[in-house]
Amino acid sequence: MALPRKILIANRGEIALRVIRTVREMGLRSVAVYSDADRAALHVRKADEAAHLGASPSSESYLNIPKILAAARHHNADAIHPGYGFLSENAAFAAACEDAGITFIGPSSKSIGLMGSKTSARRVAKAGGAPIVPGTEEGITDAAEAETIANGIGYPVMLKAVAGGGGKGMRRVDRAEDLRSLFDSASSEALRSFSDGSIYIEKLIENARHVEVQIFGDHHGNLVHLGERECSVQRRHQKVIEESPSPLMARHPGLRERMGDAAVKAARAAGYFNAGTVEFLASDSGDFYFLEMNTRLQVEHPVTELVTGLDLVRLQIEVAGGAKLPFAQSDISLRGAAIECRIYAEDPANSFFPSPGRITSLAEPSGPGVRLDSGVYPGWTVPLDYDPMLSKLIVWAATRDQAIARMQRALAEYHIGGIRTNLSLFRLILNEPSFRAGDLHTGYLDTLLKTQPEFQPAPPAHVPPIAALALNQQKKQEAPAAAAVPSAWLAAGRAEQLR
Amino acid sequence: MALPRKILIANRGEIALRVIRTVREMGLRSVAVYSDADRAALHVRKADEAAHLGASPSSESYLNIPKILAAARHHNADAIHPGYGFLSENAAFAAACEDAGITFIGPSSKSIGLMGSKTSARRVAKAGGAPIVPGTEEGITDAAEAETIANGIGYPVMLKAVAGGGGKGMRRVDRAEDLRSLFDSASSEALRSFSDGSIYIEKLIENARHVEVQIFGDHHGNLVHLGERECSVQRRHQKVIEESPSPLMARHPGLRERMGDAAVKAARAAGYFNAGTVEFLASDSGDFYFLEMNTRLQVEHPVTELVTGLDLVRLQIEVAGGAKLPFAQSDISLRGAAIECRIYAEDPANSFFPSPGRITSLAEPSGPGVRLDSGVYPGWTVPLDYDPMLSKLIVWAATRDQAIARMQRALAEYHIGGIRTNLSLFRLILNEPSFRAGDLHTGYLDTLLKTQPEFQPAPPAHVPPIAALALNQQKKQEAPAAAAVPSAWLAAGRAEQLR
Amino acid sequence: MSRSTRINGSPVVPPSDASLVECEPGVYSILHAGTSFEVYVTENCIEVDGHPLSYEIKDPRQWTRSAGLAGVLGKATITAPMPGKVVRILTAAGHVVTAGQGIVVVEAMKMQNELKSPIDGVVVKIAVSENEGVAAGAVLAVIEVAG
Amino acid sequence: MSRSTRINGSPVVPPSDASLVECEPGVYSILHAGTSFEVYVTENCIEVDGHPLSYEIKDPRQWTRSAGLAGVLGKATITAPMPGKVVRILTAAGHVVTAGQGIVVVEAMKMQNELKSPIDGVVVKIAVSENEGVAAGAVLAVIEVAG
Repeated sequence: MALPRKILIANRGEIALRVIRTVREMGLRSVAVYSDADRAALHVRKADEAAHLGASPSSESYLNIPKILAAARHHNADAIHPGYGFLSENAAFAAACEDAGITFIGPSSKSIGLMGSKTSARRVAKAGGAPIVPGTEEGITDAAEAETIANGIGYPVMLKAVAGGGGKGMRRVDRAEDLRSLFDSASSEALRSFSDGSIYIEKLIENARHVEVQIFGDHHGNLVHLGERECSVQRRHQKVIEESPSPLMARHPGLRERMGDAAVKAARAAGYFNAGTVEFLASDSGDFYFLEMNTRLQVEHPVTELVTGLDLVRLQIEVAGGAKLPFAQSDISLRGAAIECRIYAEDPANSFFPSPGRITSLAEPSGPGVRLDSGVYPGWTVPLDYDPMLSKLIVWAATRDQAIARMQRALAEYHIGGIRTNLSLFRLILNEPSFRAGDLHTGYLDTLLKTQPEFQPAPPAHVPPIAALALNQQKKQEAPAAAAVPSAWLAAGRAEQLR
Repeated sequence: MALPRKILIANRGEIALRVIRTVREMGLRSVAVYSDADRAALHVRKADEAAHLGASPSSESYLNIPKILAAARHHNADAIHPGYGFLSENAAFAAACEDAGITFIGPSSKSIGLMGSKTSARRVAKAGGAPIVPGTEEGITDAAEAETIANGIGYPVMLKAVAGGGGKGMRRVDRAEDLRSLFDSASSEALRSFSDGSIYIEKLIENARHVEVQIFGDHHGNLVHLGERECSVQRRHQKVIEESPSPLMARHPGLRERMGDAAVKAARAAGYFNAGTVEFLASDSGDFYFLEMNTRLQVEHPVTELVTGLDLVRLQIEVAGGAKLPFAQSDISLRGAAIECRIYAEDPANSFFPSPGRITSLAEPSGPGVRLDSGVYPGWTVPLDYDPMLSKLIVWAATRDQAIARMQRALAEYHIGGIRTNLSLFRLILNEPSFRAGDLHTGYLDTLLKTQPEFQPAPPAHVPPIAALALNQQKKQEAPAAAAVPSAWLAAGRAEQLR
Repeated sequence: MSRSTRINGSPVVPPSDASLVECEPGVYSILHAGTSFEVYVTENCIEVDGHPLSYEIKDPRQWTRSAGLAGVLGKATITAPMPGKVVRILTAAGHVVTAGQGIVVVEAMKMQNELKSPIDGVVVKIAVSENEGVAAGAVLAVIEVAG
Repeated sequence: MSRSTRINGSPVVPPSDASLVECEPGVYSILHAGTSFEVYVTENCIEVDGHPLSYEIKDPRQWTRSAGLAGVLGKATITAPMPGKVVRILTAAGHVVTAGQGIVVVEAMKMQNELKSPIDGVVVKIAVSENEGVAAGAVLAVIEVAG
């Protein structure tokens, strides 16, 4: 086991570029992979080497294990970083890398297998001593059996697909009489999405926060936690804003240590090494329950990097190369506050419908305390084949209040033209007194959006005339271009006469 | 005394924008000022309000005290931030603000007056107990008197303009027989530049480092230091790269505290409040001598911000509003390492000649640990009227080695087209084993440039064909545009026939 | 001038005493009454200091619009904004719907997206069926103003 | 093809088996033999992964050059790259100079800048005097190849 020399990044978009950056800083070589849709993608431009995988559908490219391994062999890559999503939590892929003698930068295939299924993860975590939400230990496919169990747990309950992710196959059930129909719809959605219709049932913790703990282990048995992230601001069970530290910690001295300890125990029970995240539901009173484990680098890892001062990707690569963790638990300290906004190509004014297409203009925020992990550039056409995330805007400041103000400043500097984005959503949330007070729960955003469905505030009265001025100027300039095409003038003249 | 509500920034370029950003984050309003050349400058675009000062020459705009005060009154600004350069160390300007009832965000005019002259500053610092370089306490204009003094101090000596700055009126004298002619040339240069030909003489500390201490004081008598910056990489006495911490500190435990203490004493002797910098010469053996004090925010303040986690501009504004320092000396700790490169529009291949003009293309670095404080945008024409600094690229990482690697990565991502820049200079320096080892002194870069005057390394052999490929494609695309102008074709055809 | 500029649906007269400069293509710095504005003009939107605004220009020589004008002719056609798969149909031909009511759910880019009626009216036609793949621009449903 | 491309002064033949795509105007992603290159083409320079290269194209239809070709005709004219003030003249008419030798020092943008001879030769003319203000493009000196 030794530090890899050349690392293939089996991913795309911002996370591929983020990994490439650290690979370069470590003096190692990077290999990007790409589908037809991504030939001109930023991660391909910025990598040292690049390998074409195939057609645009993920099954032909980023999810295609044989093609990715072939690319790694062709480029003599001795390690693969899976990023997040795609194959990152696929035990078979990790095993295939192991078999091919290629270092998989992540946990063992065995750990992924143990923690990949939610029911198995619950068993492992429980055995490790982590508190878990009352619920089933096995997946269920029979609605009648589900009804019996739910009655035993007590309502409200959550139904969740065993193989699930991204909010698919999830249902909240408030009353016994709704259980059967909701169970059936969850199960069929799970079957459609994951080829596995089995569902588990959990007690629903009302107004719960999503608080997760970053853990890190090496191959020598050392396991630490790197503090928590609060990810309670979610839309349809998808994280939208993440931050570290969680505002909950200031209210409950010692809670971070207790949660960190529980997370480390759960990870240890799975024989875990490399980066991982243990997700908890936490109540305002400071109780917490194991939710699931993500056996990979998390989208929101930058907030942990900013408060701990660590480069988690560097640490992943070093640990995968056999290095011991260069610190003990007592060496870890958190400084200040970090917040991340996930910038998506989607239209908040139209039910958050995805808005792929060409980015015609782009102005990116920078300056003090601003980190932008982006995967796009002006002129790039956001493909419709993948997740519509464009970038992650992350800020750090000495306090949470200052971090919020900094994020608002950075958002004001961010302009993305040509496609719709959710930038305005963040302007809404960051202005909310309840968000600013840190009073969060996983239903927070859905509730907010219900009360403010038309959340684009009307501009001040002096703004539209300014817009009109710029618009007139723009059209004046476009006119001479039209003049170069005489037939267009003739057509316009005719149209005018017809009026 | 209260927190200002609206702040006029009496400056331009990156520092104006940097101040505007913090002003916005504090929920206050910003007023930019601009000259004719700067109507479309980034700081004007990004401010809440903007006031035209006058014609492009600094004397008509950024150095014109009545115009700036008139703009502040017209916009109802209750405070002025001077940035660095221009009027930032002008005691008369600070006094004029005080008289006009406008908060000057900086020290008192009295402190500026005391520390603005190098000889006066030496006296104050010496009285405060700071070690000073053996030399004259008064400016001298007579070469014969200078010769007597220099012989007493012992060679080599440095001649420095009393009113000086930016390397003007400075001469190194190695031998007694050179003193008179070098004194005369330094004195006449000083007279030309500062309308004051007086010169002071100091013992030259061989291979000295430039190490400076950031200090901060409030109006209630609290004064702390915020660690040091090493600024030894200079070209013609102008800083080029700055970093914090100084590599010297790891070699001399306790040195930071001793230097910090000396800096605070010097500042206290001047009745100092707000941000200031005490510059020292330091030897590898850990001796140090007071050099001068800068009574303003320093260009290189971001490296201190990154290692301390403080926003110095926010602190300046708060303290100017009467707030007490929100921390004591013991609360200050440094984390990791930060490095700054000053990106200039100048041509390293042509004696660093300034290269103003239009920026035709721009790609800026971002991602983990990268901060860019820039004052330019694609399409901006760098005016020839002011200092040619474009931006400051600053990185932070857990260790100095990692920060160097990160800076190299960020520099590789930085493209500025249309004008010449000194980006290649940083690629040279950061690759140097002696820089990487932290073996620095103020003559370091001038020596390096002497040994490597043609420092642009030849590209690898496989690179030129790639360049040719892109070039041919570019010209292919430009051809159709040319086709639209028949006379150009005819002219080309004729030229061909003439061959 | 017969040109009329509508911003966010209302006619607007630009100030005559402002300073305007185009900094980058489509990016303007405007100073008016001492205030500084940064304006981005794109094909479908104007952004003034982060406020997104829709616009229309009526001009003898040009007709540009950015706001969807569905419904003005008494009829709205709901089309797929991108390729995807119809996963659910929430109404049927002949049903009365209100503006904002969901009509069809399309899955695209790994997300389910509800397409809504822009007008109050009657569903004239549902042009697709569940589980059908649809191309960008494909007509999904047609709604007509009632009466 | 009679077009010849010179990169850093030498003729170069581009690879025929590379994949090229223009990502932004003047910005290319090129993949060749598995390696990824990012190339910026500007009016006066090509940058390949941070390596700046000068270029010339000779073409029946076009003539583009970026590298200063001063001297090819046996003569070099040193001009002021920007407005400034002549602060020092380092040689005189009739003197023999070598390529790289300083000829005139001009102060501009708060800095003193030494303008050098691009060729070995003889100073034919010094067109300015000390303390003289000069406009951009003003001729400062002329050098001729000796012999």
